[in-house]
Amino acid sequence: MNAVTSARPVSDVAHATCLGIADLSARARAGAKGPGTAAWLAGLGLPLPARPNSWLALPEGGLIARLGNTEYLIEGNAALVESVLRAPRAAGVYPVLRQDAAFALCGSRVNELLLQVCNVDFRCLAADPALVLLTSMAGVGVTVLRSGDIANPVFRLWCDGTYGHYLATTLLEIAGELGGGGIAPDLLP
Amino acid sequence: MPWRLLRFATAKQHPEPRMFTAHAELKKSYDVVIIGGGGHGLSAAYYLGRDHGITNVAVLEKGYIGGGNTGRNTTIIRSNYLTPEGVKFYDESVRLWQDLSTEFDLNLFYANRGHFTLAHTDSALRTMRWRAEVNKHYGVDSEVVGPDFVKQAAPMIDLSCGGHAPILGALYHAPGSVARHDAVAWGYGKGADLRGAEIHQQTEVLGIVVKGGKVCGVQTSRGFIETNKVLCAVAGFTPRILEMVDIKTPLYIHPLQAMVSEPIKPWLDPILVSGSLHIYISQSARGELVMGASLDPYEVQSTRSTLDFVEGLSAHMLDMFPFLSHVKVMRQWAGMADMTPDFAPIMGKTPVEGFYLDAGWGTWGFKATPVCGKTMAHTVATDTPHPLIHGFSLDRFRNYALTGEKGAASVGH
Amino acid sequence: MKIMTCPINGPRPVSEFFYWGEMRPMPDPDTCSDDAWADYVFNRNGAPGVKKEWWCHTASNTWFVAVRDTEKDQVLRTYLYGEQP
Amino acid sequence: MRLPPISGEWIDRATTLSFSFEGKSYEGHAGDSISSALLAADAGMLGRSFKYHRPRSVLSMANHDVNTVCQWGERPNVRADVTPLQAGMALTAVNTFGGLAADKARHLGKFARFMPVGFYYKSFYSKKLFPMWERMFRTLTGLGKVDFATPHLRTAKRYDFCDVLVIGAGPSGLSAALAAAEQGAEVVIVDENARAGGSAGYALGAEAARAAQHAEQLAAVEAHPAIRLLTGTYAAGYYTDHWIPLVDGDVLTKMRARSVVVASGAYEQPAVFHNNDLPGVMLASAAQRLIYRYAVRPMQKAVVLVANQDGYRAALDLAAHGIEVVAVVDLRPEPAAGEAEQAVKAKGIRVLTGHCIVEALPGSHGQSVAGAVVAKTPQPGEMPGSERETLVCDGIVMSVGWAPAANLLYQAGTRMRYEKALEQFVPDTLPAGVFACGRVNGVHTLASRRLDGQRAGSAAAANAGFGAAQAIAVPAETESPSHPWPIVSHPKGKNFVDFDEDLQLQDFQNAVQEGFDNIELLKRFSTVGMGPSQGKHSNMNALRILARLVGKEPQQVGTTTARPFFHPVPMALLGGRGFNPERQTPLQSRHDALGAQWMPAGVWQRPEYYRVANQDRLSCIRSEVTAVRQGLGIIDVGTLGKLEVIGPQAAEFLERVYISKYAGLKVGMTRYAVMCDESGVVIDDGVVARLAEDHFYFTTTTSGAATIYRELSRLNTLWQLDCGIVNHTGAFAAVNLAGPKSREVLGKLTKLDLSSTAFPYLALREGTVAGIPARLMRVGFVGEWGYEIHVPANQGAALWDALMAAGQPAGIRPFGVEAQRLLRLEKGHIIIGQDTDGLSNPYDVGLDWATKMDKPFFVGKRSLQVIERQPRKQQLVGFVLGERFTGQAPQECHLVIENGEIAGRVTSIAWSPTLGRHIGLAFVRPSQAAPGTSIAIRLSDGSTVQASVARLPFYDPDNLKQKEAA
Repeated sequence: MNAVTSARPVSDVAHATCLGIADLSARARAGAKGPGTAAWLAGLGLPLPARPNSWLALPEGGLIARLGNTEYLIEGNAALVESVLRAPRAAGVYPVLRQDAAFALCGSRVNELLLQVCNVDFRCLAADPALVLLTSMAGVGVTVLRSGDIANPVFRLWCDGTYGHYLATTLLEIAGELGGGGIAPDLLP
Repeated sequence: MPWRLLRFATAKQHPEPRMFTAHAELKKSYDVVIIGGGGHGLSAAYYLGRDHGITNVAVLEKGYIGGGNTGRNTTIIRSNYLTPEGVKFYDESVRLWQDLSTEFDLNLFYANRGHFTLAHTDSALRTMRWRAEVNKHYGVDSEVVGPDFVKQAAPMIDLSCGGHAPILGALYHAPGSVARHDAVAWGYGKGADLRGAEIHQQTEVLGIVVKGGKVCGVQTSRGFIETNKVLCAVAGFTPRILEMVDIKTPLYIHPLQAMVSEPIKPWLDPILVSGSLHIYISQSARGELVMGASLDPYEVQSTRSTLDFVEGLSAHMLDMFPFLSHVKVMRQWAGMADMTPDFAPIMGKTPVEGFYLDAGWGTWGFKATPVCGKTMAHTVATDTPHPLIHGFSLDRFRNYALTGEKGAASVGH
Repeated sequence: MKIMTCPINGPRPVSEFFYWGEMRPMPDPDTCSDDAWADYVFNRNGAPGVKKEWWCHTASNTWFVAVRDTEKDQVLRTYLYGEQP
Repeated sequence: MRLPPISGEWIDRATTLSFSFEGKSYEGHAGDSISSALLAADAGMLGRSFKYHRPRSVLSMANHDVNTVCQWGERPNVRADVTPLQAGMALTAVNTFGGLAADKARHLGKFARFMPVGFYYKSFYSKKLFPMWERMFRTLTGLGKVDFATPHLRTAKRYDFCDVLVIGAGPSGLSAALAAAEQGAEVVIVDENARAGGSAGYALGAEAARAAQHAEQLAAVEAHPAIRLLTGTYAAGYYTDHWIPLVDGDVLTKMRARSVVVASGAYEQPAVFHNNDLPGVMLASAAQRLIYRYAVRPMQKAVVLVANQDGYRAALDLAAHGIEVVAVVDLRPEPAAGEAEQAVKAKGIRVLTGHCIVEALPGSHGQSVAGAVVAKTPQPGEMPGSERETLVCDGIVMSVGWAPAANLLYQAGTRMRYEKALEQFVPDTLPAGVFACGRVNGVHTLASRRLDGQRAGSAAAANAGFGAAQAIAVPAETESPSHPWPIVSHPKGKNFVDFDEDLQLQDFQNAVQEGFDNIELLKRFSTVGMGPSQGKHSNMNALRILARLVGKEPQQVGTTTARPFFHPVPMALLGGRGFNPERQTPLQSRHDALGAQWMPAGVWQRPEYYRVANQDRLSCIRSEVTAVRQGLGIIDVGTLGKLEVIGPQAAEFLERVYISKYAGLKVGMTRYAVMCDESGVVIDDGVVARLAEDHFYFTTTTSGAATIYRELSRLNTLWQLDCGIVNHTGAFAAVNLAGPKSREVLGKLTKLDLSSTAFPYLALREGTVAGIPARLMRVGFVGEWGYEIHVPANQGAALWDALMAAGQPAGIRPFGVEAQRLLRLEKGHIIIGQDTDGLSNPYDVGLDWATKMDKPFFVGKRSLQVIERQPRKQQLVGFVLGERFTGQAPQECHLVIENGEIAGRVTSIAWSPTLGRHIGLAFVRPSQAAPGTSIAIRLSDGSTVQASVARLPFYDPDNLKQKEAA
């Protein structure tokens, strides 16, 4: 799944400054939910976000996000993800196959893009960068968090992979109007 | 120029009398008390007098006549229902509608425009055929037509609907009409008044007295009334009245919203409905586009408006009619729709003797105004349900014998 | 737009939610009469008032209970099923 | 005529814009509105009225001059009073027949006596003639025209957020914004005008100090970092929880605020007298706007009708700009001597107190004012005395009172009360978080408005969590800003109350006489306030008239409900982009490459069939069917709902939600699954597969995927069983590889033992296909040996490619939804939603075998216990047409007729290429259900076709195709 590639213009530094959208769908990912999941992941040596709907950066790169009370999304290096996927499930652990479309948004006009597609005040993510938001964007359920530094925020989005093409097309269309477009992931701040 | 207008010009004083007598006091007792001065209540009062000679009737209205859903709907009249019960009932209504203006000496602007229910999916098209065949079986003019026919009747339509909901065909119902909704209430009010019924506005029902399972009186904001027969015709307020007599029903109340555009020169003759895009639209005699959509998604017992409604409806309107981009929405409003699980009304007698129910009108009450008044008048006068309303009795739910108008709404794979 | 507060995800526009309806306790199907069962299946408390309702925050699939005044459309409180009050 | 430059004017004299109106060329300046540019060019009449086609011109210059709306190319109903002039505009008046000047309908006014209020209800309704009259009405009705070539404009609708939203950037609003921002709130202030300031910019009474104060305040707001000032932007409505759509020229912004300050001011109200609609009669605020904003001299000799200090101030503004004020006519016998009044007298301007204007005298063609006839102000409802004086003038300016612009306050649920001392409705109880200040709050004196704004802004910030509300006392007004009865009867009428609808004073008397004697009925019968200005200039006078006619106070009469919108909003702004979310399976591009013809399936698009050169739709579908029956086919079934339930009570959960049994299902096996709702109606079906004792993988219908998952989640929230449900609908790609050659082809790609003993019919196996981890199920929906193969979505395309390549020698054909429908029909399988409807229970559709009434509980069971005891009403059966049938075949939903009555309907029908005849499913009466029974199906044209009930399935009744020997 590489939803953006087909529709995007050539990646470009100017887009990254103004409004860049990178497709991170190909990153390795694992998920699980259920009352036993926290203990199970801790047993695998993963740090756990303390609050529901919050996230942590993983020491080896990548991140772990707690979605609601008992669901977790792990995204990061392939070896780590593989180890989670291979670990036998324990009682109260319901593995979730993560085949998300995943994006990262950056640039000076990113806020204007978000205001056109989402009815949530993302100022709260500036105030509390550990927050994870599960919300709706352009009519599609998404998970959103904010990484990057204060001056150069990067908004990470995940949605059901089958909505990926639609969401990417929609975001890129608006980004285009705002002077931005698709970028390669290495151009993210 | 019609002679009637000459009279206006020659008379020294405005020559028109009151349409409805003002009554300072309530009487001590009435043969029938009708709760609700909307189209239905006034219609029942009218037919009680006209067909059954029952004139000692009070219509109690807590606001002003026609101020509920009668004055809030999008005025569409049709009989192309799905069930035999529905088709026969509404067909009789359409027949009655045609003569009302003459009967009341009041122009209801009953305008025959033709009615299209557009199909955007093959499953919708199947349901249209089902409706058409049932309709024809009972002599109702109804036919499945192709996109070309739609295009002919409304050449300006974008048949692809923006590319994501192409029109595959339609159910065409030639008798489909619109009428000036407020005037319907006034006409029935005028007719009922002439036959002796009393219309009491700003009169709220506070309680209903039931003794030994029989109705014996109504407590109002203006005093107590003795009566042995009460007809409840209050649409979205029905559950509040039913609490007074302890009757349980499947009714649930969701708002139904509508909006009108600024007046523009008429361009749209037929009435168009699209289930997939959640649109119904006609153009009024004032040049306004009158537009409605589906029910609000959750229960609210008030008539507040929402912005999402006008946003969604406008987006879908533009899918079908892109050229309306600059046309402005002037006003929006809402009514409270009293819904049933099978999308058919609840009419007839109830477990409380002398308490008659006319409810469950959801989004189809306006078009039933004449036939509902007529059949309920019969039911109240004779204490026997009119043959046309057998399928709509309250006990059908207890008996798992639903009248499946909702069947038309099932979705395919 | 109306704001609804999900006990897990916080205040959100009501468009993010799915309304199921009033919570209605199911009678014991083995002992109740046909009429009592039909009453449960079909009949509703259609009158306005403060009702306990099932709502779902769709983006997170979180079901919860909202105590809502259906006349004023005012949400008095929300909580996870089984957690309160 | 254009005045010499005026300090603060909005026009840019350096930029001249050419435009045309009614075919005539004009020039205006950047910053002009259409109306100001036309009046600067002395255009006089700008439009005609809706009903009588009387000449009309500027009334308010405040976005409710409905009689001067224009057609601008594809844009109908452009408000000339406020729409910025643009170069090259080609404008025409709306609703004229032959142009503004020569309008053929201009004589309609002569027939006004024939057309009293509601006249159209009293005639035109004979059954025969109504269609003719209706055509006539439809010709006359409406304002501008739509142009069918107008494109669908997709606009960038957006959301926004702030702490305090201030609506109206007049003196009170600017004060409120500053006060709120000073307390730390993020403030947005909006104003519909091109520039901020409101009346502080034009109601000056020729006092330079006022202008200076305003400039200072505005500079402070513009410089404040926490304030965003949005001009040219109106708040279109108020919705629950401080949700306000803000409309500028191109975009709708949905603003969510923590607090809202309504500083929307007031609409100046017209006086009602004979010919008060002539071009040249206007509100004082309109004249002042023309002068100070656009440097347009509205007239040369003015009579100023007043009832407050604002009116005297207007007279001073006129006089200061070279307009001769013939007289100030004050309705009040003893006005309280205010500063402006003193100044007027000091200038030697004639003041007639206790006088009214009886009528305006028309100039040539009724398109201008030639004079004003004044008399002593009569008692309300009486005619003025015969002592009259004619004042020669070419313009009449009215300043007799105000109506609060309280629309948003009403929409927010504010309770208003009529304040007798002010002759105005003012907020009585405001909803939480909503604040009002300035004229809308009954505060009219300039200094008080600023104070009131400060009070409201501070309180709004405090409500949003910033600082504490300052206690500020606002002094009471010293005079009533509004006159209680600015209305003068006239025997000839034409004293207009509602300019949109051409309603005259007499119309209200007539309506009340006919029984329309409460405000809501009056509105509906007379249509007062129902025109595009929505009563901004007419509701208050209508209410005063009604109150007097029924002997009540305005408070008792009450107001009509104010509904959105404040000003009408273009549909393109409301519609925005129009988001239409669409799901795609991972195989979308593969289908496209193969020539898929798409069909919508809920939020998905699915291949209906694959186009083949030189073949029509039906041949394509039939050849796909044949490929599956005789060789090999493959279909994308990735749209099916794909769920898992895991945990010790997973089996118990499925037992409760499906009508069949799953506790005893062996690991590695699958079973058909049907779901009912609580009333026993069939709502969904699928297949349940057991992966482990505590682990099930199951499918739902495409349309049910999202809703079934949601409902199951609710049920388990309620039941609290020890298991969890995971929605994997989008995470798995899935195909069905079906046909006699499926095993052979699959065998090339997997190490799994595909023998019927190792992998029997209805079994499930996990393994790899083409190296891809997969779940395989041997299902028989289409009636052939086949495998449903589910793999992670990101490997779906690789799976498809591998299967297509491996299947090539076997002649593999992709098949679409239509072929699948036909294949399953041959096999007698039902489709929920097509072969069932909103009332079908399992017994109706032959699922008795699947309905396990001996289970302790499942959703719908208790209702089915009742239904089971009732006589059957209908039965779904198979039927066939004669083998040699050649006529027009029935279609789905054609009716089954028995003895002239409806006995049922066809739910599925197709010509089966396999059986070489028409086969179908139909609901019939139970008495007709026996195989061999002849049934009559009626076609759309009324003819009937005989069919005979047949045993199901039509194809492979002994299921031999699933057996090894096949």
